[in-house]
Amino acid sequence: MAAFTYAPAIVLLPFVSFLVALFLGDRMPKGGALAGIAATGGSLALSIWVALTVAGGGVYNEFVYTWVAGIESVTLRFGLLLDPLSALMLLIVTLISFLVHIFSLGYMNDEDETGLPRYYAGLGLFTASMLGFVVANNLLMAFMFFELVGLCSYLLIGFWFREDGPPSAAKKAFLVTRFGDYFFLIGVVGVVATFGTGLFAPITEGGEVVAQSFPVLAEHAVVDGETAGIAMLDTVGLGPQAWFTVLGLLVLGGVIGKSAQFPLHTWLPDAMEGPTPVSALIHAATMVAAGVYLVARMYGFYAISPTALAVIALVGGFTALFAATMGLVKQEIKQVLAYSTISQYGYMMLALGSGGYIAAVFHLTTHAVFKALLFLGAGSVIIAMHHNENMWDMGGLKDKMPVTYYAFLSGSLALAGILPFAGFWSKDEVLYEALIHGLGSEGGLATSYIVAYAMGLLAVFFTGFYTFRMVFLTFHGEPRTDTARDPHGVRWNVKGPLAVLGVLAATVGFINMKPVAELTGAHIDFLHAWLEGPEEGGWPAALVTDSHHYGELLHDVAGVSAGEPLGSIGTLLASAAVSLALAVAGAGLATTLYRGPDPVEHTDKLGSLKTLFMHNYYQDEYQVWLATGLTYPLARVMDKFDQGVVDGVVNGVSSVSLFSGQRIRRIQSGVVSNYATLLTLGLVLLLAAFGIIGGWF
Amino acid sequence: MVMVAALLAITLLGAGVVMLSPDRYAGKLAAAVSAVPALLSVYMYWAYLTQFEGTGNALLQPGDVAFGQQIPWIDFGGLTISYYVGLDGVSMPLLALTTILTTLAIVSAWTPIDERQSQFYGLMLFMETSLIGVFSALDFFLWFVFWEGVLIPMYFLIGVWGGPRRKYAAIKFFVYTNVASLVMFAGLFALVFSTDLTSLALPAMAEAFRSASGLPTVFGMNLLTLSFILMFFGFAVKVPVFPFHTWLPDAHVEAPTPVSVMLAGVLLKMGTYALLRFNFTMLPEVAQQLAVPLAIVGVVSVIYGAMLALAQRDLKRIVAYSSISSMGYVILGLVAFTPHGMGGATFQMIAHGLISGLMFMSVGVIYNVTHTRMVGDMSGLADKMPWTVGIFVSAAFGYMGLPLMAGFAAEFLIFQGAFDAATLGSAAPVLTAAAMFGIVIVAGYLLWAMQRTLFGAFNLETDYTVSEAPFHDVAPLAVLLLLVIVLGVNPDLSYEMIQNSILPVIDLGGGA
Amino acid sequence: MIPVESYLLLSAAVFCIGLFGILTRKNALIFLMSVELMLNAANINFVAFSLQHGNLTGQVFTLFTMALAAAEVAVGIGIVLVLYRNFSDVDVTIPTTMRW
Amino acid sequence: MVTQVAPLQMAALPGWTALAPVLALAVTALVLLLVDSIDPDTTDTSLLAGISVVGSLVSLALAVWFVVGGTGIPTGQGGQGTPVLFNGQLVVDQLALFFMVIVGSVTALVTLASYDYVREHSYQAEYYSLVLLAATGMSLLSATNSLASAFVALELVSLPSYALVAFLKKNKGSVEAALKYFLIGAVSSAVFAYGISLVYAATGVLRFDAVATAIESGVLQTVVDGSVQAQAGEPAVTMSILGVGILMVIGGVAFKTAAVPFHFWAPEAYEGAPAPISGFLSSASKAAGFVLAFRVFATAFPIQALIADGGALNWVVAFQILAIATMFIGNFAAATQETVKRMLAYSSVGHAGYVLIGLAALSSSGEGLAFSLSAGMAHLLVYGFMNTGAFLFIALAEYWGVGRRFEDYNGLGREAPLACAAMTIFLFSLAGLPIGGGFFSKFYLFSATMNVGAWSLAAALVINSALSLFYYSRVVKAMWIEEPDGEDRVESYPTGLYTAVVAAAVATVLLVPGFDYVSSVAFRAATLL
Repeated sequence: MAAFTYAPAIVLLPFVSFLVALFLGDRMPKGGALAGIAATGGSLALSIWVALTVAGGGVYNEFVYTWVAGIESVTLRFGLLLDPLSALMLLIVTLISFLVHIFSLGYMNDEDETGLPRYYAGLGLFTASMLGFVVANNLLMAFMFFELVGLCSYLLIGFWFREDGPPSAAKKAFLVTRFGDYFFLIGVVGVVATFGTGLFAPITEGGEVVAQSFPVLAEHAVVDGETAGIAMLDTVGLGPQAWFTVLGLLVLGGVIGKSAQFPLHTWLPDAMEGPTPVSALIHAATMVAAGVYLVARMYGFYAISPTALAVIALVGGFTALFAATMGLVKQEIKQVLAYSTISQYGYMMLALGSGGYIAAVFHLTTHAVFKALLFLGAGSVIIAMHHNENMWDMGGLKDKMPVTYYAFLSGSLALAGILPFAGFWSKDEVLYEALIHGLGSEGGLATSYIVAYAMGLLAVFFTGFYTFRMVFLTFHGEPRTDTARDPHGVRWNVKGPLAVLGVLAATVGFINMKPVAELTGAHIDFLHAWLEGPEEGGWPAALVTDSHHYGELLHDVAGVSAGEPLGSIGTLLASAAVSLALAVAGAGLATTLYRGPDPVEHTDKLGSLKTLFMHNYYQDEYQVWLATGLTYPLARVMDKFDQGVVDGVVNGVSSVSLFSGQRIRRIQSGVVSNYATLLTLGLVLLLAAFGIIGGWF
Repeated sequence: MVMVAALLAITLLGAGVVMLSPDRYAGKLAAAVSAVPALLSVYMYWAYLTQFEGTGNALLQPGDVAFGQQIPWIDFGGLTISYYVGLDGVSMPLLALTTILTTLAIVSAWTPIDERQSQFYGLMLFMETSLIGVFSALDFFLWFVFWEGVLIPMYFLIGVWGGPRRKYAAIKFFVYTNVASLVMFAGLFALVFSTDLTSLALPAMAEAFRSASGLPTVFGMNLLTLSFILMFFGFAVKVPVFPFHTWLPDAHVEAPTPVSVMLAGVLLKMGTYALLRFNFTMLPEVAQQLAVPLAIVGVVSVIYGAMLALAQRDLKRIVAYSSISSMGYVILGLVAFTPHGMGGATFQMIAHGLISGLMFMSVGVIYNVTHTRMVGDMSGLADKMPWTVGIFVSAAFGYMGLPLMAGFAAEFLIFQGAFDAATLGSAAPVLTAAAMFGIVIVAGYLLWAMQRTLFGAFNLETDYTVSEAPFHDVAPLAVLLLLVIVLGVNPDLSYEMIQNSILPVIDLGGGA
Repeated sequence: MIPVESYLLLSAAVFCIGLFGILTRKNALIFLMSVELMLNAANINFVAFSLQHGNLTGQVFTLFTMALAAAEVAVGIGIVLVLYRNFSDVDVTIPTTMRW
Repeated sequence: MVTQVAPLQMAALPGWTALAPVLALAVTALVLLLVDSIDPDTTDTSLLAGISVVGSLVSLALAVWFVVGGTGIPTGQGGQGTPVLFNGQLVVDQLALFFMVIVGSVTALVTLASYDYVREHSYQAEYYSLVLLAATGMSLLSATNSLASAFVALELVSLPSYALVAFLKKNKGSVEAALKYFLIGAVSSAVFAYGISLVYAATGVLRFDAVATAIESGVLQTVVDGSVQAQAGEPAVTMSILGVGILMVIGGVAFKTAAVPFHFWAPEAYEGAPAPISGFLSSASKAAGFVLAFRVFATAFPIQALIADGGALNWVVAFQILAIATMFIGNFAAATQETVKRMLAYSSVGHAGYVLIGLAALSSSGEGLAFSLSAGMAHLLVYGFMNTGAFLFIALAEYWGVGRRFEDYNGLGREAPLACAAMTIFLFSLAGLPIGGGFFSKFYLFSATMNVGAWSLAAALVINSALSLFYYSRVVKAMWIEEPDGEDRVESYPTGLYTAVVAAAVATVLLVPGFDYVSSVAFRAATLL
């Protein structure tokens, strides 16, 4: 297990590159880019090594650092959990980050941007934090790095701080996600308070569990009724399942924020203000995936709560459809991609909610590849177009920049979900899972699954449409502007990453061709095996994070069961056929509408819907109103109250005393006779008072 | 051990020397003088970590107090007052915070303070003396001497070198906090005389109050409760807690920046420190009876302060109100009576001391350059002074509770400790969650302020060229930022000793 | 012999007459005389009760009082003189430069 | 923690030597008169001032020596015994010596400061001798043990004071002040005398211990060659007459201590009088009034006995009323003054209210007297330095021709930092901040109120000291914070005044660490009563 001893270096290398770039960047060639490339390259290599080790059946779950040593109270530690899931995520993150670093040479350095050290420092810090989040073995550590990636996102979105847009977008991104993280934090505190640990997977020594994980504890509490040690339940006065559902939903708040799910999705489109490589890395492939990854990471905790599952599925399905519709009418290429990203993460949530753990991870993987590809392709186009992102100013670029075109096409086919590109396999599996579990389960769960499935299915059509609308507008037809006629060229450092990802986008789907596997009976659903682990013993027994166990939990506890009216094969093929057909239909419609030398805008046909889509369902408006229209005025009122009433009382006391002082000194009239009078009066009063008390007269 | 005496003597004599020194050298001289106690206290800190492993609470185990010294002083009509000092895990970090922050504040004053320097720096050192005394005194009257002694330099520092409304702010701070001290004194002494105390040493008091019985009923409530309330008021003004906070924004806004640094960084901690020492260590039962109302006070302060910060335009006012908010967390943590709750509250004193000091200092550095603190008067400063702005942004995120910075550690521990606090019962999760919402609001106003002032196209009408601040302005910021990060990455540097000294208090309450 | 209460009444009456004079008259000299009356009221008590109690303490005290009264008048007259020099009047209600 | 020095053989000396501090002052006064009669129009200020300073210092030194030597402490307690003189008319106990110390030190300060202040005036010898005579009266007053000697000593204090206030006889203010002081004083002493006569009527005696015996036993007493005896067959004490008498005695001491309702003279007298005299009256004369009050009510009118008898006058209640009224009237009036001197005058009234707590902070059954008395004594001693110092600073300002109003002090700190620093110490110490002994003495009083749970007194103290902090800091603000308006006003630094002010400041500061000695001596003295 030598790989695991070096595993921390995966996180630390990019952090070092962050320090190097920040403090030495402007004294280095390429402003610190090389440091970043070297670091991420190293991390990539180590990740591969780790992945291989995991493939060899080895897993690792240890504490490496004690953050707060609690005395007579919970101790808070950092630790690494390296199992198939995190190993896979490590690969994704390091790979994309590595490619993005290279791409940035073309996108930033060649464009003579200023502040490159800041840029590469940001990338380095982000990569480090993201990797830290991925390997985290407990909820608190995950939350901390979750926040750190948020910071990096803020810094990188706001990279061009001299303009007005980016800082505002950065603020919005951090604020909206922070709102989600607020619930996440409550969830973290709640989990630790409830179970006394935030561990995702139990830590074992020689087969003995030395530190139990909270999903397992929760499972025991719900399944075996072992609630003795959980004092929190009495405090809140809820049953275990209910309370765990509450906790799960609280954590979900952070997920919805980071993975840009409805209603906290509004920050992501604005985040496109950042440099395109950043969008590719952070806002498509990795950070946005953090939310989904978190749910997958602690899936055992959600799997025992049907309510949470239903919510996740519904949110996912709705977001998938909702975002896709908005993507239909956008004119900037990156906007289209942004909404498609939201939509795609909706699919992953749908999968997780509807018991498709593997499907979700699968789609997470493929999406990371092809969406990074699409963004980088868009980046290349943007370079060519001198940073003009409006697709209506493009056109006919495919001959000028073939590499970009074909890579982009591959990514688009994947996104649209066309056979045999990656997206097809994963998206199909997602929908399949939703369908069969919707058919198989009972009650509200089933209903919500079916509804979610329907929305997801409909979204497939829109996805196909907006994807190919984008492709045609950008690359096909006649160039519509001079820049499009004579685009700025791009160099190897742009083409290289595109090529790599282009190939991957076409092929990565093959890691889990479930339909083929079912048909041929050949065991080629590698990802399935990867996440399922060996039948008994091995890492699943140790970590209890295998999809097989999740399946049992879903079935036994949450009551998620599969129903296949047309038999397993039939149902499988049917669902595949439906989704593929819809995707093709969407693509076809786009083709008919936007093919040809000079396409025209058809969005007006949508009528009032167009305005609705264009304004993103007025989501931003109401959220901005909540901030500036409601909270800020309230704050003003409270300020008035503070100045007027609270402080007014304080000042009032002093003015009253001074006023009474003014009155009192008037007694001193200056006339000595009055003094004698008052003196006598005082004496007489005392005499009278005491005389009456003492009964002298 | 005469360590504490040495600290007091050096700063006091230094104050005298600096006062008499010519203005030209006063700043450098003061920095040099204040460096001595700073280094000394760092050494003491190190010694504490290495030699006094697991030292208990100074009030509850006076036996193993560090750097202790006791000399009988005054016979006060049958009550013995003594020069009695000593440190434990609670006071040691606060002492180090005081000395370090004073040195940095003095350095940061070189630029803005341009008249009557010798008096200014002399008073700063005099204030340091009092603060050291407050955190190290273990005899009530000695402590009270220093507690009141802080007012005098503060009055002048605000009144002489402050902003336009400095006179109002100074006298308000002066009288308001003095009234608070008097009320607190009344509450405490009502108890002192109702027990058979012969000495005013804090440990003796703690002992006597806990075992006090058969106390009279005054104004319809047990004397213990009455005293607790009076003392709480006395300290709540200093903290400050809603609704006794209104002196703070004025004082902060009018005070010169180095003074604001001390005010937010250390003076507010006097209040929470005293709450912990007196109300929560001496009267734990009452504290637990009143836990829920007190927690509500804390939560209200958190939200109220944050909301008010949202309404401000003056950067200093923003930080001032957010200090109220952060201090609210401390109250919440204290009433929890759990290790992480009380420990986190104490740690928050350190963390907030560093971070708010850092915030005020960076605001001050920006002000030195731009001569305005108003959000909206300026924009795009990041263009002109990247390092200052970089540190400012880091400080702001530290204030928002960014992980791996001290603020997050403190706030998380408080939340963790309060969430299942037995003293709060089933209200605990709700109150904690409510308090947590502060982290959203704080992000709101700080991000908004940063966007308006630091980013966007540079715009500021000046008749000089705006450029990066001098090194001696930025250096203190860097040091503080470093400390914030170090404590955020490894809280146990302070938190371990804090816990060791807090646990006895919790055992009193029967909490945890 | 005359009951001691009547002495008390007499002295009280004298005392009140003196007080009345002080409260009503503005002339500094009459003010002084009124004070003399009040002191003598005290003296009446002393003498009366000295006889009543049969010890000489009271009578001794009376001597003191007389002497002191004389001294007081001496100082008083002096002050009245400077008063007259500065305010050219002996009306005690005129000097009101200092008040409030 | 009171350290005993080499015990002087009191037994060896004749009893009257115990009065040495008083005699020192008296002799000095006579010497001054002698000098004057030798050279009637002498203007050798340094000689006159020198003599008086030396005289008062001697008296101070003797008093301190006796205190330390243990005079007034019963031999049983390792002391030298308590000399009782003139058939118990005078008693030199620790209480008396304590106040002799106060009087001596204040007199020294005042005469030292007068060196510059009265230099330009004629009749300096008379001035100094009058000061010394008044001081003699005060020292004597602190030793009186009988209403008779008390009355005489009181007048010995008053008569020179009237003259001193009127010393600037060409100055309308001075004369007006003297007039008011004198008239109120005359009335008050008449009331006092009448009160004494009634007490005599009720008890048949004037000696404090005898009066106490009479009240406790309910039987008329008489004193036959020094020993108190009951007069058999005589009617018991009539509580009504005694009560009226006690009330009028309260009036008498209220006048001396400038307590409501006999305080009306104080603002004018302090404002109009020469500043050193204002300091002298507001510190030493007030202290003298209080020592009388303390002694009379602690020894002559035993509170337990009075409370035990339903019809009797519970003077604790009376003093509680007076204390609260005095605090409020003094401080609230001071808060809104325009002139610094008058503000100090009112604040001095307010402080009389604080010290009255010494007699007011007793439990309903009359316990706690020792504690509260010692608090009052300690406060008076500290007050002797800080208040005198403050008035001497006013004298300095008048010497410089700085105006009387607060604004006139603007920026004075730039021109005379040392003196202004001293003034700051005085003011903050008066306000009860821990820069001077006033901090301890005030909180001593404060704790005295809590000692017996007198919440009303405590509340009054809180409100008023907060207010006092406000108006004292007005002066500080003017001196240090406000900008000076133009021309330099300080051209010379008078030696005498400066020495006095600085000495007072040093003493005030040193009383922080040295408060132990004051409080323990005071407490012992109070317990010995």
